[in-house]
Amino acid sequence: MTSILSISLGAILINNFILSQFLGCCPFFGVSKKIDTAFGMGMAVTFVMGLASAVTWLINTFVLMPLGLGFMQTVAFILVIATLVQFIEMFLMKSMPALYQALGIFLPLITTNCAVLGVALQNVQKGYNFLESIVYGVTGGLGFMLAIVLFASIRERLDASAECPKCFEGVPIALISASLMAMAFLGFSGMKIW
Amino acid sequence: MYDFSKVVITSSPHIKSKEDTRSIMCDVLIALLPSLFVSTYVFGLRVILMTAVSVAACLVFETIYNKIVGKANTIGDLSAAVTGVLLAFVCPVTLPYWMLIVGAGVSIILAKSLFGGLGKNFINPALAGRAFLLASWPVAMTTWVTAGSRAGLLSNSQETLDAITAATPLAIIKGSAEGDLPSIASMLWGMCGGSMGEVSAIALLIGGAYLLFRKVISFHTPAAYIGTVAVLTLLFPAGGLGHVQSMLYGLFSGGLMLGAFFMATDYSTSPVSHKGQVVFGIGCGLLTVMIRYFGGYPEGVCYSILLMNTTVWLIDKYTRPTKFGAPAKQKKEG
Amino acid sequence: MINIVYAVLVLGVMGLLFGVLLAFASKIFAVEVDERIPAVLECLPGANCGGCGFTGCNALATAIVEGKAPVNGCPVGGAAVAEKVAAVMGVEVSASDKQIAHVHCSGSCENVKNRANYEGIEDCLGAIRVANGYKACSFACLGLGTCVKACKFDAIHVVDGVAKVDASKCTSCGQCAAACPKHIISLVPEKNPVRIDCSSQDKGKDVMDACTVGCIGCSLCVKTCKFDAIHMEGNLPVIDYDKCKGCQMCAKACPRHIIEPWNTPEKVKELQELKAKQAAAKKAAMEKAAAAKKAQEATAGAAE
Amino acid sequence: MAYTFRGGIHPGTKDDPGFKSATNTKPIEVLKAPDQVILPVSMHIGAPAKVLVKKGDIVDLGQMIAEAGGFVSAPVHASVSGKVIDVAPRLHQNGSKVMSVVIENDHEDRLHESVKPKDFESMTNDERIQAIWDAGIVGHGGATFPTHVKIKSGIGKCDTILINGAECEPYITSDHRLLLERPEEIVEGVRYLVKIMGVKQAFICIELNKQDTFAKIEQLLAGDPIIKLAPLECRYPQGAEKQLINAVTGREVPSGKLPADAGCAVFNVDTAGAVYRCFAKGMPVIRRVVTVSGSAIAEPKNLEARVGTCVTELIDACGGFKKDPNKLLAGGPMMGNAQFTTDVPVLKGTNAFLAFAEDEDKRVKDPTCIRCGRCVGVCPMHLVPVYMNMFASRNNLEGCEEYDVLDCIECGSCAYVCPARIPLVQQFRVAKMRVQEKRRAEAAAAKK
Amino acid sequence: MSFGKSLKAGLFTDNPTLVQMIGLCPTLATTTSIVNGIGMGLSATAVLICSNIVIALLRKIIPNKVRIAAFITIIAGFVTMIDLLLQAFIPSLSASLGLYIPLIVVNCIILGRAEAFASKNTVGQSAVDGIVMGLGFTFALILMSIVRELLGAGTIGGGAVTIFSQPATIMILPAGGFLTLGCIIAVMQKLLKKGE
Amino acid sequence: MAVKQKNEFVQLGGILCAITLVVSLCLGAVNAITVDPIAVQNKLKTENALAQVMEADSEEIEVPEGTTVTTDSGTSVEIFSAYKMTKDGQDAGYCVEVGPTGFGGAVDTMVGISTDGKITGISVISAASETPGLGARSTEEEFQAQFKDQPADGTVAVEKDGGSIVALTGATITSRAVSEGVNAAVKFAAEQG
Ligand SMILES: Cc1cc2nc3c(=O)[nH]c(=O)nc-3n(C[C@H](O)[C@H](O)[C@H](O)COP(=O)(O)O)c2cc1C
Ligand SMILES: Cc1cc2nc3c(=O)[nH]c(=O)nc-3n(C[C@H](O)[C@H](O)[C@H](O)COP(=O)(O)O)c2cc1C
Ligand SMILES: Cc1cc2nc3c(=O)[nH]c(=O)nc-3n(C[C@H](O)[C@H](O)[C@H](O)COP(=O)(O)O)c2cc1C
Ligand SMILES: Cc1cc2nc3c(=O)[nH]c(=O)nc-3n(C[C@H](O)[C@H](O)[C@H](O)CO)c2cc1C
Ligand code: SF4
Ligand code: SF4
Ligand code: SF4
Ligand code: SF4
Ligand code: FES
Repeated sequence: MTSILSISLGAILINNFILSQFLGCCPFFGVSKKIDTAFGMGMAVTFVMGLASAVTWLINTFVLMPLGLGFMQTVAFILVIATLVQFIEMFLMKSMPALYQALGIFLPLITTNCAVLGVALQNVQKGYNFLESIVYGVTGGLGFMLAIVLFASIRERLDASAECPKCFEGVPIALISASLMAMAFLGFSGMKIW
Repeated sequence: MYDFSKVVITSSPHIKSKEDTRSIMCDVLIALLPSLFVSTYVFGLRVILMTAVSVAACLVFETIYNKIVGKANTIGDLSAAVTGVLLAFVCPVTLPYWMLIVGAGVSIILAKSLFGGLGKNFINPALAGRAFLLASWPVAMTTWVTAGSRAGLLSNSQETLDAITAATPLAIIKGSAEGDLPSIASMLWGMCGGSMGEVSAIALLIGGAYLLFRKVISFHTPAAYIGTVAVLTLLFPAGGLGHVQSMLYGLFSGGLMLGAFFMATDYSTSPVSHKGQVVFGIGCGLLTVMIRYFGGYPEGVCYSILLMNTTVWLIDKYTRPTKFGAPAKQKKEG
Repeated sequence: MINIVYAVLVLGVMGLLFGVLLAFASKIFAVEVDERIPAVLECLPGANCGGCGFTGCNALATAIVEGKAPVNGCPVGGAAVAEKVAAVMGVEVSASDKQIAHVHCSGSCENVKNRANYEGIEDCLGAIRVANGYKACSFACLGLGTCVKACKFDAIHVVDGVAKVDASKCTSCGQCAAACPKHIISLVPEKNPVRIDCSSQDKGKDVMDACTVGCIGCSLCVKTCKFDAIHMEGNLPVIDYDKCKGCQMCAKACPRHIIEPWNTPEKVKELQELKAKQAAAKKAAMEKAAAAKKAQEATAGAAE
Repeated sequence: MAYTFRGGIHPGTKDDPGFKSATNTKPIEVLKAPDQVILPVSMHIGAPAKVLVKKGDIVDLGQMIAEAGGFVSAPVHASVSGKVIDVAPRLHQNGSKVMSVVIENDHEDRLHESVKPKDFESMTNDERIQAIWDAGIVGHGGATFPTHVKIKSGIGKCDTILINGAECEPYITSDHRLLLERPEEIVEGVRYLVKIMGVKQAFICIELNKQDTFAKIEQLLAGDPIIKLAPLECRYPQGAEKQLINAVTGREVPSGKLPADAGCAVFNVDTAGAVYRCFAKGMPVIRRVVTVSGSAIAEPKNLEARVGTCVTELIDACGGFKKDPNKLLAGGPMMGNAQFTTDVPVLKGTNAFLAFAEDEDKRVKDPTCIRCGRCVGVCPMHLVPVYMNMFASRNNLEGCEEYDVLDCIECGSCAYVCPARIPLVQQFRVAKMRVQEKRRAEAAAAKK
Repeated sequence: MSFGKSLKAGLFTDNPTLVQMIGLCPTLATTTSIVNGIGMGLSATAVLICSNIVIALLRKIIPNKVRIAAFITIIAGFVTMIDLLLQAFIPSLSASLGLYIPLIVVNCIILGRAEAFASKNTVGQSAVDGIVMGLGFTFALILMSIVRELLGAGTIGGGAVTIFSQPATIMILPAGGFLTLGCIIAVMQKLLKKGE
Repeated sequence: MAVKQKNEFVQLGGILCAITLVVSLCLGAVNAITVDPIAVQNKLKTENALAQVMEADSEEIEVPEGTTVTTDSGTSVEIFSAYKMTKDGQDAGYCVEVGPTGFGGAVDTMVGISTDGKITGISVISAASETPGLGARSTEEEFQAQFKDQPADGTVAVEKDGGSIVALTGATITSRAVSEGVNAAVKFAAEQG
C-alpha cells in the first residue's frame, strides 16, 4: 500500500513526467492552448499509459525475459504501443464516436509521446510488479494531466490578457511560463511521504 | 457664449473613487515599513541597503525593459518597488548583492514584464525571483545569521560576510539544523534567524492590519491561509512539539505572515472573487504544511504560493459569482 | 545464436499478429470520411479569418466538399487557391475580379474639425457611443482603428486620422467593412481607378461648415460622366462600376477633390496646372480664333 | 430597518455624502418660460413620434404636436404657446440631430382645449391608460420608457408597485425636492397607479438620506392599506429597478427578463406625479425638474423648466459657470451622457445637468487592469467585470457572452471603484452592441 | 534543392527544434552539458539518416494501414542498435543520456520526417533530409547546452570558466531548460522575421 | 471480395512480419556483437568501484532483489549487491552496494567494510537523481574520502546529526543519505557474519 502511495505521489507531483522528467513535451506544448483539449489529451495519455504499462509488463515478463531478449525491449514495446494506439483509435471511431471526439483525436499524437514509451521502460528499470506498473502508468498520466491542464489554464490567461514582445509570442512565452511552472514544482522536489 | 474648448467627452461614469494603482502600491509599501524597521534593528543597516538595492534594481530593470520594447515607462505605478521590497524581504540578509540583482532581473523581466507587466503576470514576481535564487544558489539562500549579529554592510560574497550563522526555527523543528528553538515571544518580535522581512510576526501583522484597514486587501485570502495552517499544525503537531506550540511555531515562523498578507494577496496572481480567494488561501495552507512536513526543505510558503499561482485561472473559472437573476438551476450548480 | 532465433521468432510473430490485427480492425471499424476535406483544407490559407462567412478554414473546407460553398469561396486566397481547391474537387473556377476595400472618407485631422475632445477606449464604436462621436461631420472616419484591428492581413492603417487601405496587402475579406461602425468601408473592384472619398449625406452647407473636403452634392461628377456611371443617391454620388470605364473625368471635375485618384495634394496641384494649361490653351485658341475672325473680317472689310 | 441589496458603492465624501449638499436644501425654482423651445420627436424609448404640425402653425400650451409613432412610443406636446418656426433635425442630447419642432413662445401660455381635468373614477381602465398615453407620460427616472406600455403589460402580472424615490445618483436632488415639496401629487399619483394596475401592495422607496421627507409622506399614507413607505439604505445603484425590487421584495428579476416577470412595476416618483397631473389637471408632460449642479456651476439649483428649454438658459439662471467647464453632463455623474455644448434642449427624462470644472473622473492614459477584484465585489449584477473587460478589449465576443456582458446594466459601479481607471462601462457598452449584433447575425443565418 | 539550401533550411529556417518545435523532450532533457547535447544530437542524427533511407527504400511496399507500426519498428531497430553500441563502446555517454537514448524512437522529429518526407521522396533526397534535419537538431542541442552548461555549471565542455565561478544551478534543472529554449526560440523568431 | 480481403490480411501481416523479421535479425546480430563488451563494461563499473573501496579479490554473494536493511536510526535502505572480499586467501571483509534514498532518489553507493571494523572507503557510483551541483557532488573524491576509516558500528553521521561527516554544502539530505547507506551496509555485512 505504501509503495503504491509513494509511487503515485512521486509520479504526480515529485517526479512529474513533464515538469521534472521532460517526457511528453511535444503534446504538452502542442495541445495545451485550451483547457478542454488539454483535459482530453490528459485523459487519453492517462488511459494509454496505464494500458501500455500493463501490456508491456506482460510482454516483458512472460516473453522477453524468459527468452533473454532484454535488448529488444524498445522495439517490442513500441511496436505494441503503436499497434495498440492505432487499434484503439479505430475501435473508438467506430464504436464510441462520442468518446472518439473527446479522446480519439489525440491518439495519433500519443504514439510518439515520450511519456508512454518512457513509462514502459521505466517500469522495467525500476523493477515494478504488475500492479505497481499499472499504478505508475496511470498516475504518471495523471501527473501529465495535472501539468497540461494547469499549463493550458495559464496559456488561456496569456491568450486573454498577456502582451508580450512580438518575438516572444506563441511558443517562447509558453516555454517561459512552463519554466516558471517548473520552478514552482521544485517545491515538491525532495518530498518524502512514506 | 460660454467657452467649451476644454470640454471633454467620455463615457459614464464621470466620477471615480480616490484610490488609484499608485496609492494602493504606496499603501503596501507603508505596510511593509514596520517589518523593515524591525529587521534593521535585528540584522543591522545591511537590511536597508539590501532593500534599496533590490528596489533600485527592479526599477532599473523595468525602465530598461520598457525602453527596449518601446513602452511608456511604468515605474510610476510603484508596483516594481513593491516587488523589490518583497524580494529583498524573502532573501537572507547575507545574500551577496549581485545575486539579489539577478533575482530582481528574474522577477521583473522574466516573471512580470515579458507577460505584459502589471496585472498580466501569472506568477508572483518576487517569489519567482526567490525560487530562482534558491534553486541557483541554495547555500547562499539558506545561510541565516543570528538575530543581533551584524553582517558586513558592503561585502558582496559569502566568505567575507562576517556573521554568525543560525538556523531558522522551522529548520530546527524539522531537524535539518541544529539549534535551540527560540521562544514564541522572541519569534513574535523577530529575534530569530530567517529572511530579512519574515522574522517579526508582529510587525507583519501590523502591516497586514493596515492593509485590511485601508481596504487594499480583503481578509479572505489571509484568513483562509492562516486558518488552514493553524488547523493543520494544531491537529498534526510537528517535530515533537505540543499541539498548541506546534501551531504557534507554525504560524509565526517561516514567513507565513509575510506570505499570507503580502504575497498570497498579490492582485495579479490571485483570484478576483472572494470565494476564489478563500479557495486559494486554503490551497496555499495545505501545500505549505505539506511541503513543510514532507518536502525537501523546511519552508513551504514560497512554493505553496507559487504553486497556487498556477491554478488561479481555474479557480477564477469555477468560483465565478452567480449572476443576479440567474435561473434557479444554474444557481445550484454555481 | 539461440538469442537471434528467439528474437526473430518473437518479433516476427508479433509483426504478423499485429499486421493481421490492424488489417482486421481496419475492416471492422472502417468509417467513411471524406478524404477531400483535409485535402481542401491543405489548399486554404489557414488564416481562419472568417471572410468566407464560415467559422474558419475547416468549416469552409467541409462546406466546399459538401457542395455548400463554391470552390472560390475563400476571398483571401483568390484565384490561386481557388484553382488548387478546384483541382481537388475536380471542377473549373469562374474567374472573379479582385476587389479591394476602400474607406470612403478623406476627413483627416486637418480637413475636418473636432467638435469635442474625446477620451476613452480606442474603438470607433466606443467613440460613437459617447455623444455620437467627436468629429464635426457625423459621417467621418473616426480614425480609432476598429477596422485595423479587424484586419488579419495588416492591410489597413489609420493615417492622419483616417483609415487607409494598402491595396497590395488587402485580400478583400471584407472584415474591415463589417467592423466599421460608420459603414464607410466597402469593397470596390481593383481595376476601376475611381473611388468616392466621402460618405456625408449632409447638406452642402453643413458639410462646408464641418469639413474642408466633404462632398457638397454639386453633381458635377454626374454631369461629367459620359457613360452614365455616376448617380446621386441622397446627397452623395455613387459609382456604378459595371458602367465605369475608368476615364477619371469625374475625378478631375470634382471641385472638392474627393474622387480618387485626383485628391492627393500633388495630384490636385497637377490638376490645377493641367486646368491652367487647358485654360491658357483655350484662351490662346480663342484669341487665335478671334484674331482669325478679325483678320477675316479685316480681309472681308478690305474686300468690300 | 432599511432595505438594501448586495454590491454597489457609495460615492461621496464624509462631509458631502452623495455630493448632494449643493442642492438638497434648495427649493425648486420655476424657470421663466423661454422665448423658444425645441421639442425633439424622440424623447422616449421606442418609435419616434410623428409630427402633426408644420412651419408657421400657431400652437397652444399642452397641444399635441406629434403623435405616438406606435404602441411603444409617446406623443409630444407643446410646452409653450406660440408659432412653429421650424420643423427640422436639431441637436439632441445623444449627440446626433433628431427631427424637432421649434416653437417661438408668445408668452401667452394659452391652454389648449384638451387640457382639462378628467374624472378618474368614471373612466374605464382602458380609458385611463389611454389618457396616460395621450399625456405623453414616459418614465421620469431617466430611462423614459412609455408608462402606458409598462402599465398595460404589467396588469395581471404585477402584484407590487414600487415607487422609485431612491435617487441614488450623486448630485441629483430633483426627486428629493419633489418628495419634500409636492408629496401630495406623488401619493395621489400612486393611488391612481394602484387602482389602474390593481395591485395588492405598493411601496414608496426612499433612501435614508432623504429622511426629512418621511414624516410628511407617512402622514399622507396614514391608514392606507396598500401603500407603504420603504426606507432604503444609501447605496448606488439602489434606484436601478432590478436592485430596487431585490432590496424591497427580495425577488430577483430573472436574467434577460422584465420587472413584470418578478411581479413588480417600478415607477419614478415624478412619473407618479405626472400621472396625478394628467388626471387631476389634464396637463400632459410639459415641464420637468432639473438639478443643475457641479463644480463649474456658479450657483447650483433645482429648476423647473419647460420641456424643450435650451440648457444654456438653465445655466444662465444658475449664474453661469464660475470656471470653464471640463465636463458637461446630461443626467447624473454615474449614468449621465457627456455633452459638448449646452445648446441642447431639456427633455422629459432630463433629471439633471451637471458641469464639472476639474476632471472628476481622473482619466489616465493607457490604463491597465491590476486584477484587484474591486469591480467584482461591487457589481450589483454579480458579474465579473475584470474578465468581461479582458475579453472585450480583445474583442473576444464569445468570452464576453460567456461572462454575461449582456446582463450588465451599465451602472458604472465597477468603473467607479477601479483604481486603474479602466473605462469599463464603455468597453461593456461596445461589447454589448457587438454581441447583440452577432446574435442578430446568427439568428438571421439560422433563419436562412 | 541544393544541399547548401537544404542545410540552411535544416539549421535555420526549418530547424526541427527551434522552428518546427518537435523533439522537445531530448532537447530539454539532455542539454545539461555540451557533451551530452552533442552525443544525443549525433545519435539522433544517425538514426534519422538510417531510418530515412530505409523508409524511402520501402515507401512503395509498406501499406498505409500498418505504416506507423512499420516505421516505428524500423526506427526502434536502429535506436536499439545505437543504444547497444553506445553501451558497449561509450559507456559514460550511455550512462548520462540514460533513458533518452531508447526514447529517440519516439522523438517526434524522426517519425515526423519519416511521415512527412521519407515516405514521399527518393532515397537520395531522404538521406540529405536526414542529414540536414539531424544537423539542425544537433545544432539546437549544442546551442542549448552551451548556454545551460555555462550558466548552470560554470563550465564549457567540462572546463571551468572563471567568471562563472558561482553558476546558477537552476539552469541545468528543468526550469532552466524551458527558459533557455524559450529565449533561443524567441531570438530565432526575431532573426527569421528580420531575414524575411 | 472474400478473396481480396484474405489477401489483404496476408499482405499486411506479411509485410509487417517481414519488417520485424529483418529488424530483429539485425538486432540479434548487433546484440551478439555487443553483448560481451556491455557485460565487460558493467563488470568494469562494479570492479572499479570495488577496487576503489578495497584492494582485494571479490566474490559475489547472492542478494535477493528488494532486500532492505533498516538502520539504527530507522531509515530503510535497499541493498543492491554484496561481495565477500578476500586478500591473499584471507578474509578481508565485505563490500556492499547500497541505494539509500537521497534528495531525488536512490544514491548508488559501494561501501567497503574491513574485518577489523573499519570502513575502508566508499564510492558513489551514481547520484543521477540528485541535483547537479548539489547532491550530485557526492561523487566527488573529497566527499567520499571522509568516510575512509570511519568506525563500522552504525554511527556514521553528518555533523548536524552529531557525527563527523562534513555535509556537502546545501545538500545535507544527500550527505545524510550516504551516511545512512554506509550504516546499512555495515549492518548487512554484520548479518553475513
Ligand atoms: C422592449 C421593451 C419592453 C418592455 N416591456 C416592459 C413591460 O412589459 N413591463 C415593464 O414593467 N417594463 C417594461 N419595459 C421597461 C423596462 O423594464 C425598464 O423599465 C426600462 O427599460 C428602463 O429601465 P432602467 O432605467 O432600469 O434601464 C420594457 C422595455 C423595453 C425596452
Ligand atoms: C444604475 C441605475 C440607477 C438608477 N437610479 C434611479 C434612481 O435613482 N431613481 C429613479 O427613479 N430611477 C433610477 N433608475 C431607473 C430605474 O431603473 C427605472 O427605470 C425607473 O425607476 C422606472 O421608473 P420610470 O419608468 O418611471 O422612470 C436607475 C437605473 C439604473 C440602471
Ligand atoms: C532546486 C533544489 C535542489 C536541491 N537539491 C538537493 C540535493 O540534490 N541534495 C540535497 O541534499 N538537498 C538538495 N536541496 C535541498 C536544500 O538545499 C535543502 O535546504 C538542504 O538540503 C538542507 O539545507 P542544508 O544543507 O543547508 O542543511 C535542493 C534544493 C533546491 C531548491
Ligand atoms: C496587496 C499587494 C500585494 C503584492 N504582493 C506582491 C508580491 O508578493 N510580489 C510581487 O512581486 N509584487 C507584489 N505586489 C506588487 C504588484 O502587484 C506585482 O508586482 C504584480 O504582480 C505585477 O504585475 C503586490 C501588490 C499589492 C497591492
Ligand atoms: S483591408 Fe479589409 S478587406 Fe482588405 S484584408 Fe484587411 S480586413 Fe480584409
Ligand atoms: S474606417 Fe470606420 S472603423 Fe476604420 S477607423 Fe474609420 S470609422 Fe473607425
Ligand atoms: S459590470 Fe455592468 S452592472 Fe456590473 S458594476 Fe459594471 S457597469 Fe454595473
Ligand atoms: S477594478 Fe479595475 S483594476 Fe481592479 S480588477 Fe476590476 S478592472 Fe481590474
Ligand atoms: S520528443 Fe516529442 S514528446 Fe518527447
